[in-house]
Amino acid sequence: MRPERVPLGSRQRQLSVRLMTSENDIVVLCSEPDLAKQSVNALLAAGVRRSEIIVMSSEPLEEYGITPHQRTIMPWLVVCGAIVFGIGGFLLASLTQKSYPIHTGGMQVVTLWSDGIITYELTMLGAILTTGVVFLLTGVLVGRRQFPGEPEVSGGKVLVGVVSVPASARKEIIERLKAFGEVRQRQRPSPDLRA
Amino acid sequence: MERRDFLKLGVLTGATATLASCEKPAQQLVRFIPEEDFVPGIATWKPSLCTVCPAGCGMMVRILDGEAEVVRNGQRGLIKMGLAKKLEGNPKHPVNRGKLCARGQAGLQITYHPDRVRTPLRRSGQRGSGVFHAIGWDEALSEIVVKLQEVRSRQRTNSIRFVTGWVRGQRRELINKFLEGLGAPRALEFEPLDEPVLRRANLLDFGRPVLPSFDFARSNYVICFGADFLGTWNSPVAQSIGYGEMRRGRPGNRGKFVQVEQRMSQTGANADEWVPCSPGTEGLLALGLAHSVVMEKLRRSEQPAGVHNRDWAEPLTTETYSPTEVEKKTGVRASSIERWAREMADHPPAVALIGGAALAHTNGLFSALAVNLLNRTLGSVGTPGGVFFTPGSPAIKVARSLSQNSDFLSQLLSGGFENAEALFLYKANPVFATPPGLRMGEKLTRTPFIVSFSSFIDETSVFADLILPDHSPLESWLDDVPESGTSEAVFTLARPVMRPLHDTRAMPEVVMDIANRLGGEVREALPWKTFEEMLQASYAQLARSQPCNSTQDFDKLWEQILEQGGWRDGNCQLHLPEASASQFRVPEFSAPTFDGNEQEFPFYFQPYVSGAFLDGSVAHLPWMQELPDALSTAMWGTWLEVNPKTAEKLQVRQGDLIRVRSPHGTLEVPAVINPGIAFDVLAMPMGQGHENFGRYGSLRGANPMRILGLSEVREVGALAWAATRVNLSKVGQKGRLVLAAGALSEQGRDLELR
Amino acid sequence: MTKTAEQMQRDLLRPVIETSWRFPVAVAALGIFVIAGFSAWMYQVYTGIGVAGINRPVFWGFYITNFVFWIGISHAGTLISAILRISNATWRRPITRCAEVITVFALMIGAIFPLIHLGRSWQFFWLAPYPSERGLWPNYRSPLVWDFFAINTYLIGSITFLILPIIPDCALLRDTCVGWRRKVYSILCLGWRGTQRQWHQLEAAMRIMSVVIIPVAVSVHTIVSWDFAMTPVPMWHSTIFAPYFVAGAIFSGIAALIIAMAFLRSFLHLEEYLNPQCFDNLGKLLLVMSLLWFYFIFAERLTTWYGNTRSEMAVLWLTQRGSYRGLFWLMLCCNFVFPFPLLAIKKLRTVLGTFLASITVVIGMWIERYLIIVPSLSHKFLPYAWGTYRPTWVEITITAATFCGMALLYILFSKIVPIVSVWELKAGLRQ
Amino acid sequence: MSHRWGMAVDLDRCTGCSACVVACQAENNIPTVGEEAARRGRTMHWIRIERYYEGEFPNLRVKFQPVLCQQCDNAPCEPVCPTYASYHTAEGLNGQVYNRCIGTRYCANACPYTVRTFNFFNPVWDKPLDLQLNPDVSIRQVGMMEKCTFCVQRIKATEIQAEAEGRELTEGEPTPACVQSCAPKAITFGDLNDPESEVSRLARSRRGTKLLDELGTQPKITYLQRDSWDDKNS
Repeated sequence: MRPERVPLGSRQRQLSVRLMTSENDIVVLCSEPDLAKQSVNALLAAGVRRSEIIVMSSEPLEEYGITPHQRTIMPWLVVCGAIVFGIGGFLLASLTQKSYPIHTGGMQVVTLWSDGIITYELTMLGAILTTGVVFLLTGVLVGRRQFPGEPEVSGGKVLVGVVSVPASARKEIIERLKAFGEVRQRQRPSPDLRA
Repeated sequence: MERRDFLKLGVLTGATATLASCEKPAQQLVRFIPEEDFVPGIATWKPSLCTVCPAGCGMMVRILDGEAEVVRNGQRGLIKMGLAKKLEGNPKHPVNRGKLCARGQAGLQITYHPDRVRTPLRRSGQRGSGVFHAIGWDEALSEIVVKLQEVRSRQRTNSIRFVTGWVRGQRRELINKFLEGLGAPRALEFEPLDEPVLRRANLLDFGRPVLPSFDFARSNYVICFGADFLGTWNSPVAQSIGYGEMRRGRPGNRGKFVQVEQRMSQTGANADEWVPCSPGTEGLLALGLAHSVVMEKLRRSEQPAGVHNRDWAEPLTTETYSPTEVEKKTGVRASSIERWAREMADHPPAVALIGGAALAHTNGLFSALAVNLLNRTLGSVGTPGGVFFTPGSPAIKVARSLSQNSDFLSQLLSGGFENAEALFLYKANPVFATPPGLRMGEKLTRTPFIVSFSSFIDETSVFADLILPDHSPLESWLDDVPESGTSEAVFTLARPVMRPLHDTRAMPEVVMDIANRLGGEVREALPWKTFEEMLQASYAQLARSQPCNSTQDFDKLWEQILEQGGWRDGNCQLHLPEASASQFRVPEFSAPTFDGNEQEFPFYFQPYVSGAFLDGSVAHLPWMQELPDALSTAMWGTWLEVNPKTAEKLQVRQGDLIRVRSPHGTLEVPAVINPGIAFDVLAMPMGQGHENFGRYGSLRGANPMRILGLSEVREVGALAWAATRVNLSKVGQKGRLVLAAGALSEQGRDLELR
Repeated sequence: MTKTAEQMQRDLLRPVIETSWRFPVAVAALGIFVIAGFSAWMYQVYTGIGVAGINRPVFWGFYITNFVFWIGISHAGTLISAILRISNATWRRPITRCAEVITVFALMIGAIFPLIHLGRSWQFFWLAPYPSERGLWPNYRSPLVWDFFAINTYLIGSITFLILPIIPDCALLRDTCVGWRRKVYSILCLGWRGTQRQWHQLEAAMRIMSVVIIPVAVSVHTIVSWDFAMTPVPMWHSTIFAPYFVAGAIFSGIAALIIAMAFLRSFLHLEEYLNPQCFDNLGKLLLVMSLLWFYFIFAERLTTWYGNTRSEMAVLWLTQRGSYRGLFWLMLCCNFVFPFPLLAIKKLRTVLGTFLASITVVIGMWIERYLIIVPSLSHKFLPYAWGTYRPTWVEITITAATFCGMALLYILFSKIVPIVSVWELKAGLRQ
Repeated sequence: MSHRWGMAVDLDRCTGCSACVVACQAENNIPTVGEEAARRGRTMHWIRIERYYEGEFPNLRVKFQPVLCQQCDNAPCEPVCPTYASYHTAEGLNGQVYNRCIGTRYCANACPYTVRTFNFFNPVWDKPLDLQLNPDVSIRQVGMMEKCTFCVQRIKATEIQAEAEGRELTEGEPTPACVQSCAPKAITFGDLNDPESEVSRLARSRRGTKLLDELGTQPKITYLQRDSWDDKNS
């Protein structure tokens, strides 16, 4: 089937976008993670790209390796946030002490030992805040409406979906997915219409 | 609303917010035009004198302008005026040399006391019920005049009585002149802090019935029998100054100090050696010491000053006063007696003094004479580092009642003071400070007409028909002639340092006014228009009498006197009469007797003059109430001091409420465990237990006077207030005891490390 | 576990969706106490801090005791669940959330006490670093300022740590509930869909948080201990305080967790989920901490006794023989003598056994804080200035109110969010 | 030359008469708290006379030890204050800025001498007792910590006076109320930077000790210990 795969991949899709036909998602609701995995493989076999496959579940299924392990840059961002806050904390402490230079109990004005504590706490605060923010941005808020889920997912079903399948390929994909669970087609206004 | 409240509201809920805004607004008052001009915020210092105790210290008063609520010709309003802010000693005054004791400084609160009598009062309820209503001065004075005229018409003026506290100088002079004019006997004096026994002894030995002064600054050895001379006795500030010099004033020469007493006083707490001897035997111990000293001196063939004949020592050398004999009665080890005698002989000048409870036994006079004798054998009478007498001046009499017949207390004891027609009371509170046996209250109730000049409604003035409030000391002209505490004649004079706050009048002015209204010889007796004039006259007389000052123009001198707060004269020293052999006699020991038998009442009851309240005359001052006692560290109440061992035996714990019973009454007070008191002695401070003395002083603690018997000091007729026996039982609950100290000792480890 | 995912989900969501009569009653009862406590505080603010029993020299009393106690309790959750997450212990799954909830609420309550304790509560914000008109910044040498930073960090951290895993459960509720609840949860779940990417990010975030939160938690109670250790007060000025306090905190924290679990178990019928195994495991942990605590107090006392300085011995004997001896020995029993057998003997380490042990431990740990603070202050260096301390009704009311407040918050929370993490449990079920 | 105010307390002179206590109370507007508060240990005195019994009856001695703020060079109360309410002044005093105080009472715990007092309520002076208040000293309100200031208002007054007259302060010119009132001259106040001053001389005395010296707070008050009479003569 080589000749079909190419158009399915790019050109025809772009065409379809240009023609502003409404896009169509196909989802299958598998009752078991294993079935989900198989269905994903089936889709891949059908030449659907990984980026066009979405798997949803009401629990993490990493150990099933349904989708390959993705890298996340979250830790690095967190480290950066921590460093920024840490420096900020140290500056806050030392600069304010300089701004009101007062010797109490014969101690020097800027006291590294105690400023160290402020620095430490703010470093940790930085790490925590960045984690939270990064998670919200990358994990939850970004791309929320692109692909709505199905209520059954919360019921324990695992949803495997393909984003905007061109009319031509639709039939074939549905055929392939039937084996793994209930298949649904969903109409969804195209991104350009939304724009 | 104040900023504070506003800030609060940041936190408060609406409900409480309304509460905050419900604060009563300050009532609107008229503003008077200031009567004096002052620089705002700049303090001026004016001389005055302290009237809290008989020591007669000179003061400097710090005056700053402020806004006061005052009464001016009948109307209450606000006025900017100079206000006394702080009392300090007058550096120029030879008695206290710029220092002032705690009580003296607290005297400031007398002027500003919220419970001061602010207008003349007439009694409207029963005698002693304390129900009064305000009246005008004219009304009050005319009432008195009418009464006196009525008495005069019945020729009963000789039964008019005028009882004062300790009052010296021209105020006393004025009162006596007034009474003289009326044909009434001299004013009676009531002074619980006085030492009549000592006066009598000094009269017998030195021909001078006054309290002694001491030159501690130069003495190397001080032995004191029961006198709390650093706390309350005689002239404490002057003596404290001397004591400091005696200890550390002379490099390399630290004087020794031995204190003999049954209950460790604040003074005793500072002693190098503190010695409890059995009560009433202080005199014997003194004689024992004298004996040993004489023996020592004979051994060294020395003679004390002022002794010429060879057999001067004869009467003392008898066995009866040998240490071993003395030990039997006093319970003080013979060895220590001998040691002290030796030390005293080794370290002249050595001086002995006696006072307080030691003189308040039935044999007090003996003890006093014995100590005088000891001083003589030590040769420390009228010599540097010894005992001497503050000179007076013939010009201004040390106008103090020195004769027994003007001592109110002894008159009461001798059954005098009955059926007085009219009674004037000034600075005296006999109802509080006399034993119940004297029935002071009843006597007052029976008196038909009582006028009090008191600034407060106290136990005595509550019986008065009329209360004519005196100015506070800071508001009035004062003069005083300190009786002791200095080696030169000093006459303290003070003009008012601030305007009167309330609708009060100075006692002298009132008396003069009465005299005027009465007319006749009374008016002649008091020719002056104002008390100031009278003072001026007396000082003019003084100036004339002094060759040194006679050349000076008087007005200048007067100004100078006012500006430095008095007048001192180093020239007119009075020399002591030589102690001749005839006066050098050994008093006969007479054992003390106690009220109550030993079986039923096993403990000696020893009241003592409170460091904060003296005899109780300053118990209404909050500063004094909250001042921790030097030794018990107790505040806001009274307590009974018990030896730890005794307490253990009776299972009495710190603060347990205790019932103290004497043949004359019972008291309930909390116990304080005091390591510094003899096993068979119970001590209790005077000054609390007021029924009626302002909001701070009333109804706290108990008054030891209430359970005292009426035993007198033999041959003196003074009250022997340490001669009562008591017993003790637990009530079974805790008493009201507030202690500042958290521990008795430093736990056997010195906290300061080199 | 026999139950299927669906049953499990139903069981765990039931307490949120269905409301028994117990709920309003409990809320009302506890609410009254909380209100009482709050009014007591307002009374204190209005009248003056003097309505509390504190005095000279005992300037710190019940309030600081409660402060240390609650901050200690707050070490239950986060620390435990973090450790368990990292070590990936499967039995953690049912308990992590109720642990983390304890942390957040205990911390909030604990953080209030310094404010209650202030002489001028209405000026509390002067502790915060902000450019004020007074041109004055806080003094970074003061342990109290360290507290301010540490507690804030810990609070934010543990809230994040609590909220992250709640999001999927909210999504779950969004899909299960109807009506207003659905609306609420669809907001709360932030549009969670459960894509693999989201799960992945969540796991990553939780992994990071678990690593970060542990040192923060340790630092918080360390700094609380330094509030005392930084001052030259007998038996305070000691280096053992930091680890001693941290250990004590975890100790009391675990105890609090066990108590909370025991209640949830019976009231919300979660017997199968908060099962004896959890209690058994936590019991073992508690046992370890009890031993550790005993080790610390022994070390502290022995060092003091051997050092034999007058001022410290005064405090040592005051607690062991003096007027505080009753409390001291009670504390020792509550923290060691009672719980040790209950936790050491396998037969006794049941739900009831661990529960009882935890009760004594919580009481004991409160007393411990009291005995650290009050005796030392009442017997400082100069014996003349020694004093005593008696709490007043204000302090007692406020203290009681905070315990009720804790319970109240806990109940309300378990009404909004499934107190046992559903998705984590399901994930556990798969394995 | 800058001053470093210090004090010397001669325990051999001190008689425990408490004049200093009242003098301080009058000078610094220190309120009385009443019986109930006093029982709770809430008296406000900035200086107290510590009384310690030594020995057993009858061989008993008492040590009177006036204790006030030691104005430590290395003061534990200062670093712990979160709001700089307690700080170190240029002349080496332990300052206390009442308006900055939020009442954590931390300084009072840190102070080993327990000389800091706290306003548990707003101070009350029944009218007209308020007329005695010293306008040079501010009234402290509820929730504020306070303590001995060495009568800083008096020190400042003399310094300003001297400056106005263009001269140096003379020995004994600034005098705290307690020193001024002490009859046996037990308390000496002066400039420790001036080696010739009385206080410096006493600070060098062989009897000189520091209170709780082992804590290293470096107090500016020297306590001269009592001697016993006999060993002087042996």
